[in-house]
Amino acid sequence: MYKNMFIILLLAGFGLLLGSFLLTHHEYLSLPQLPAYYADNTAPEVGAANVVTAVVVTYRGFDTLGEVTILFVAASLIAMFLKHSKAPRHDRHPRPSSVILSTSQKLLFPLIVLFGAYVFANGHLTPGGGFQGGAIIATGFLLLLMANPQAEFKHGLLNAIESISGTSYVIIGILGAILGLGFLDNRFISLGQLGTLFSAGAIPVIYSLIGLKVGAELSNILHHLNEVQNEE
Amino acid sequence: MVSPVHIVSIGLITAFLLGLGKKSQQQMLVFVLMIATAAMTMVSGSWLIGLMTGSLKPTDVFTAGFKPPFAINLRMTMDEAVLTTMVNVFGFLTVIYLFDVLKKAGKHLLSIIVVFLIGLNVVVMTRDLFNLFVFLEITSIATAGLVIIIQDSKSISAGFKFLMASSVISGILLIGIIFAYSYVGNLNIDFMTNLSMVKGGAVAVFLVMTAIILESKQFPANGWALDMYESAHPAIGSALSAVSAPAILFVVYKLMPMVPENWHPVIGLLGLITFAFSNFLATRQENIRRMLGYSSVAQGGLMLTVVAMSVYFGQSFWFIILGFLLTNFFAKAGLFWLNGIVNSDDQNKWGILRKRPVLFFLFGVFVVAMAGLPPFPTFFAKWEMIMQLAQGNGWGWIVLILLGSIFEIAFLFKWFGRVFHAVKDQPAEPVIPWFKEFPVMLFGAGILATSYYFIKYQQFDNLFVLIPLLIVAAFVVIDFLPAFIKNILLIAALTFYGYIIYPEIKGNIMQLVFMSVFLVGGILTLIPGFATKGTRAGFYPFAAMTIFGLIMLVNPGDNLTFFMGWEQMALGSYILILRGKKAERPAQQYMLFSAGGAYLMLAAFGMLPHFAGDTFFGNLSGLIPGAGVVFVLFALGFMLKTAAIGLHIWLPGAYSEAEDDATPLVSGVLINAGVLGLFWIVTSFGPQQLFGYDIFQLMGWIGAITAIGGNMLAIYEEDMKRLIAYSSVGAMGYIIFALSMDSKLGLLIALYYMVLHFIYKTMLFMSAAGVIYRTKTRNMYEMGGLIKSMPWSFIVVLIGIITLAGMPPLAGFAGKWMFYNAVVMKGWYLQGTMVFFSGIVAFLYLYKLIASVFLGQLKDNHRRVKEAPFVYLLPQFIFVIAIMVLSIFPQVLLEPLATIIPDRVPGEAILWDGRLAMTSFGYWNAFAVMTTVIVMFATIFLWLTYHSRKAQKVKQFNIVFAAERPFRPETTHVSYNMFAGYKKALGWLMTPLATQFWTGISDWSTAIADKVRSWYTGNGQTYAMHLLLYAFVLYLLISGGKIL
Amino acid sequence: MSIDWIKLLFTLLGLFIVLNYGLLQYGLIRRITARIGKRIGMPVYQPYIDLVKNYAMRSQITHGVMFYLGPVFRLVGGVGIFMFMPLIYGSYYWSNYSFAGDVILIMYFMFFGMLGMALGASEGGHPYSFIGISRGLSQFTTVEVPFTLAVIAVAVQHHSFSLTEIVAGQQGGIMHWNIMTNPFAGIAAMLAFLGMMMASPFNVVQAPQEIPIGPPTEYHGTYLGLLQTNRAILYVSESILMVNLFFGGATNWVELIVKSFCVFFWPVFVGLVFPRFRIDQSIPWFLKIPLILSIIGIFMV
Amino acid sequence: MEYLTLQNIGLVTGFMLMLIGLYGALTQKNILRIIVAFTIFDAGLNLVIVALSYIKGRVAPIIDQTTGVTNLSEKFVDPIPQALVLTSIVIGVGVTGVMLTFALRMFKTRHSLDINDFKQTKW
Repeated sequence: MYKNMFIILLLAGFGLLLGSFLLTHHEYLSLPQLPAYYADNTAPEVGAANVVTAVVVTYRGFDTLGEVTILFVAASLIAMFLKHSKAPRHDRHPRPSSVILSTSQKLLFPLIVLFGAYVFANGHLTPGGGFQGGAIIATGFLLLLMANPQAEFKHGLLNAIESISGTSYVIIGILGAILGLGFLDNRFISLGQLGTLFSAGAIPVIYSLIGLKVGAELSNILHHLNEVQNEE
Repeated sequence: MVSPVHIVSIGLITAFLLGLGKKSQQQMLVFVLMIATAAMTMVSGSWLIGLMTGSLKPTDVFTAGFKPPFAINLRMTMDEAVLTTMVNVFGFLTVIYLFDVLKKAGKHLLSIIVVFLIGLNVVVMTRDLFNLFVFLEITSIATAGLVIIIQDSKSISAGFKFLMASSVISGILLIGIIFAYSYVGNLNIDFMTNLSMVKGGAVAVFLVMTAIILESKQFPANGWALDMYESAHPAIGSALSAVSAPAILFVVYKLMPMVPENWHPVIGLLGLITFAFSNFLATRQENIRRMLGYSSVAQGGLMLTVVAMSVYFGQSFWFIILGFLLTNFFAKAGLFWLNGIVNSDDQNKWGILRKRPVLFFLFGVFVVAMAGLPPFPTFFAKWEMIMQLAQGNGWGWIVLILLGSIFEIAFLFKWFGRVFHAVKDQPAEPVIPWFKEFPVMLFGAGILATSYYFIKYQQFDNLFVLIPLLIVAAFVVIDFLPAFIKNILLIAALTFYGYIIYPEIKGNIMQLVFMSVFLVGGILTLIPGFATKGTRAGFYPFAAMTIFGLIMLVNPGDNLTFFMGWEQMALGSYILILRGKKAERPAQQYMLFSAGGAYLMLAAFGMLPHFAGDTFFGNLSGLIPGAGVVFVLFALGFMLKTAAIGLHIWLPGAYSEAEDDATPLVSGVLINAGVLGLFWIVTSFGPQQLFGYDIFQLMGWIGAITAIGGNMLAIYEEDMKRLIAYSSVGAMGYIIFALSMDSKLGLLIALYYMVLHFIYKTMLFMSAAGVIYRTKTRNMYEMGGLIKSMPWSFIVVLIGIITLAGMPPLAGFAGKWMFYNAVVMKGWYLQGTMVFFSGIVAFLYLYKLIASVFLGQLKDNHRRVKEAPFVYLLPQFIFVIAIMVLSIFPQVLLEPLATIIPDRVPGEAILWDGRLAMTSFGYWNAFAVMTTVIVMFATIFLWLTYHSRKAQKVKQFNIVFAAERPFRPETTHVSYNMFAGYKKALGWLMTPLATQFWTGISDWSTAIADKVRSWYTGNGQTYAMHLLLYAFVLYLLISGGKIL
Repeated sequence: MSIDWIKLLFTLLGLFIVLNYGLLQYGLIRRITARIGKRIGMPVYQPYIDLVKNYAMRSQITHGVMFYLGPVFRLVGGVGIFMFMPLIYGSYYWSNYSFAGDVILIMYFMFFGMLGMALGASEGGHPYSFIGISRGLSQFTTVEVPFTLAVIAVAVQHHSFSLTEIVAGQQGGIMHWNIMTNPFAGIAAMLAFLGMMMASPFNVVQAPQEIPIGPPTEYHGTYLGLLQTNRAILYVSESILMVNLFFGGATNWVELIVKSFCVFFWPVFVGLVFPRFRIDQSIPWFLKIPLILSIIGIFMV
Repeated sequence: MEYLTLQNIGLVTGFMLMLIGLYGALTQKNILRIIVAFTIFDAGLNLVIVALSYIKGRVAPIIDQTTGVTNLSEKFVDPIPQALVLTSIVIGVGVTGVMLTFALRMFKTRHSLDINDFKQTKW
């Protein structure tokens, strides 16, 4: 009990520390130089309608590469970790999923994947992007797994998608360095007309690759977790 | 030139493509990984070379083609080039080292490794705060992945604790970054140097900095890291220690410009506290990996200090940090890898290494390098650091550093000693695959090369430093040769060195005297080595190191060279001692006390410039007012070597357990180093006060008590070598006393006695070695009657003890005679009497020594014992001749010695009138005494011979024995506990206060360490709380309770 | 270096006188001791008879070289003390070889004989030799402390270690003797003298009763002769040393003999009155009263 | 000075969530609950980030017909925190996934989810 009291005190102190931020911080009245630059120059420089996307994929593209890497390394870790258990696999006989679930899954799965693809392909125009799209695709797989826990995926396919899309991403980045002005520069492909699908240079390509990669990775993670569950 | 960003792209493409691999292609995948890491190494390495040669300029890489702050930029300067090269080389070697693991582990692990490396590379290179965060996270997750290469419950739970901790840390970091952004409106480090000036911005700086500091595993919020070190595969531990930690510290360095100036000392102190405490706790570790973990954390703390104080250190910053960084990189990685090779956390299992001389040598190199002994970079870095800190009066800092260092030495050398002696029960020839040996060897070469450059950079004197070091190195290389050849070579090397050094020093009698003692002593003590068969692996390099270390002490006047020589001599002699069969504990004690003394001296060297500028401490004017503390530190340091009472407990063990023929070197010759130092401080500082008390007075008492104590302890020894060793303590007390009289006569006595003690003690130890060599025992009560079979040894011992006792007509009397005159002139009657008393007490053990061994009843098992080998006797008789010459013509030595003593020293000197020595008190003519005695002796001897010309020799038991005839030597030879009556009367003086005191210190520190380390409960939650608590306390420390 | 042959002659003559004096004195003391013990005792000339007999003995044995050399060392020690000591104040020829060294030399020369004897006896392999020697050495360490302090006190007082100088400083009547000018040091030295002479109560070293055999038994014939010669010379020499240090020295032979006889009689007197100390009793004894007295003595100066 | 702005509400809520998350992480004994607590902590953190990008009366930084293409810096909220929060969320997902996997394996080694049962390495 004393321990909890102590923790509460500690957190209260920590809260005060955070709270001091409220005293000194002021809401912006106008954007500082950097975001203002992004707001004003995204369209001419990068050609993306969605400024956030421009920031994510181009200006701070290196972060995004890191993000992808994080998901990749997390997925690899999970795969490595869970694959190791060589326990004899005994069949589980879960209660079959309801008719509604299995039926709607068949209906919805393609739609969800399609929607995901739409979200990442239009990332430079509308809210959304590769991560969001990838996550949506992964929900499709989640639905699949829920409807049929015993389902077998083609690991190879997912892995291939993941690898190829990841590699392509990096290669595009290198192309940016060779053909454009720097690593991950999107402008080595023509920027096109602002607001159209084929605009903003390499952004849609990159975001699509990210979407595929994220989708494949998250699905892989889900699948691995499910497999382990099957082992239990 | 390939852009540094391609380190990342190469790595990532590899990582992603590995996913395509099939299980059956695993081996190929490993090779792909190898190639990739090699390519990454080449990129960063080519930048390093380019920047070093100047063909490349430091560059910023703009990602996405926008200038900062609009996009993320990576920087490649010398700093980054060094670090990324370190990371990538290390990665490459790790892949090789883990070849067998990776072959089985599956492709995911390969990806994780390469991602880990990428993460570190970018952490080093990036200039964007948020990008830094992202890649830190990558590194963290990859680390978690690496920890579970061994998937046992220990490593899994350690990994979870790590994840919890890193979640908390990254939370703190992220909130800090966000705050920072909200205050300055961008995320580039170079554009937020004014952050702390913005109102409230200090909080952001604080949060970011705290997170990074926590990430660098500072005590006491580092339980998670320790658990990880303990449970992870050694290769991973090595990665965490050798590359992760430096990368994080580099982040600290990057962020330092935005940290307010007045926080620097706080952060620095945190690092030092970590250094001191982690090393302290490491002393209690039996588990090697955890111990290495503590050590890694400690090194990290030290480096954090340097980094935090980079502004303060200014010019020397790079020198210091590189010294620590590279040593930690090579040595720690090497040690972890060796751990992997041995594949056990049990120190006793490490005996495997003894079967592999090269690996064992590297193990020693790593340990020594970690411990900060010369000639390795840490030594120089530590020296420079202490000097710099001392300039700013950072005494508390120095104390912490030195404390930490002594603990470090404690556990490192405990380990080393254990391994050195853990030879038993090992498999005949351990199978060690090449890919495990290769990285270790490469890193061993790395640290040696680094040392080479560090020494070169310092521009030492060729003659006094470089040539000796080269000779030592040469003996390491030729260690495989037979002992006989190496002995000849070393003696030749020493002779040759003497030949080339003589013209340099012939003008300076001080140097000449000590140099001759060390060189001649070195050569003569080596001669008995000819009796050894086989290769005697590992002896000659360290004998050379010891002797040349001593030689460095007699250098032309550079504090660093002196200190380096001192440490080198300590190290060399430590190994020589350790080589003895039962020497593990004594050697450890020796090392600890040596190191303690050395660190006291180091502190003194730090203080010295405040009083004397850059002058060599031996060349001061003798009128340095108010330098009492410096003097005391120096004096303590030197008196540890000369084993003043209370500080002497290491000596008997160390001297007696050393190899018998090495003992003369480590005792008779080496102990003079302490005398040299004491002589120098006494003459160069002049009288000093401490709290208003005259230090010389104090030293005089210490000397007197030491003289009595040493001799008293010697009386009750049954062990021949221990007896002689304690006698050394007594003799040193005599010298300390003489020095502290600070009069012309006193100093002369000290110098004279130094030479004399060197001669007779070396002689006695050699003679003892000869006896032990033949009888195979050191217990005197097991010997007896050896005069019949070893008459020459007997003569040597007889001459030795007559000299030691100071009986006329031999040379020892000169010392006694001067001593009385000096005491009476000085008026130190009580102390003088004590020293005199100790001289009489010496008779007891001298008698015991010679009588128990050579006289009395010959034992049955020694009936066939032969005289000691000729090579043992030869140097002894050279010494005997020297004593004889000195006895007849003491002025040969005394007159030159007197010229060494500076004029400022008060008191009268000896006046010489031909052969008559005079003071205002007394007079003495050695030649006349000698002549008279010889004439008397000859006359009486002839008289006796005439009368007993028909004397017949009788058998051993032909004695009149209470009407019985004894039939066994054991029952007739009275030796064991010979001075029982004396013990009964004065035994209370022998209460082992010193031993009790040091044992108490040891027990006490053990208890404290156990208490402190129970802080690491092993519960991940507790660890997470530690992190928050640390942050909060740090906040209070920095802000002083106010809002930043 | 030219040798002053006349001086050598005088020295040898002095040695001869001292030897005879020592032998007679020993006989006399034994006689007195016996009378006090209600015995008749041996004739005064008995030491001469012993000496002659021992030197004339034919059967000789030896245990080895060191055994052989032991008595030589011992006698060299005794003669040496005599040789380095000035006998008669103001006389060049009776000052022996005191030009070679001062009182420190004499003090340390005492050890010479002791050590040699100890080693010689040890080689005989007799266990009692060891016991006796270990006791002797033990006691000796503590005897020397007050004695040395007293000597130092005297040396400081006269600002010299030279015996001649010390004697010179005591001329001019009994009140100038050191025993009067520095009574503490004098008494301490006299107490220490008891131990140096190894008479009762400090004679457990030789312990004539408990250890009836031992070194003297192993050493017989000529060896014993040498030892007896030494005893005669050494005891007288030590007495003369005390005379020189504390009793004003002597300006002629009569004074010397009277004074040294009185000094020598002091341990005999004590020995007759007091019983013997064990070794672990005698050691602390010397470190108590004599030591304190000598310390007072040294600070009186 | 207005304190009850939308941004401040967001910030305070975020801070509170963070503290709650931390409290949970430090006091709960069940590993799964600890993980959940960390996700709460992450959520709070992300909320703080998003709240910081808010400027009253401005729109999301996407160019469309309503915004036009000029003077955008006076119409948009801050795009940077929005980009950052995306990264932060993804990292959070990754870490949570990894932690859950660890929890799974920890349960398999000891058949317990009590954090106190995993103290094999200490001191």
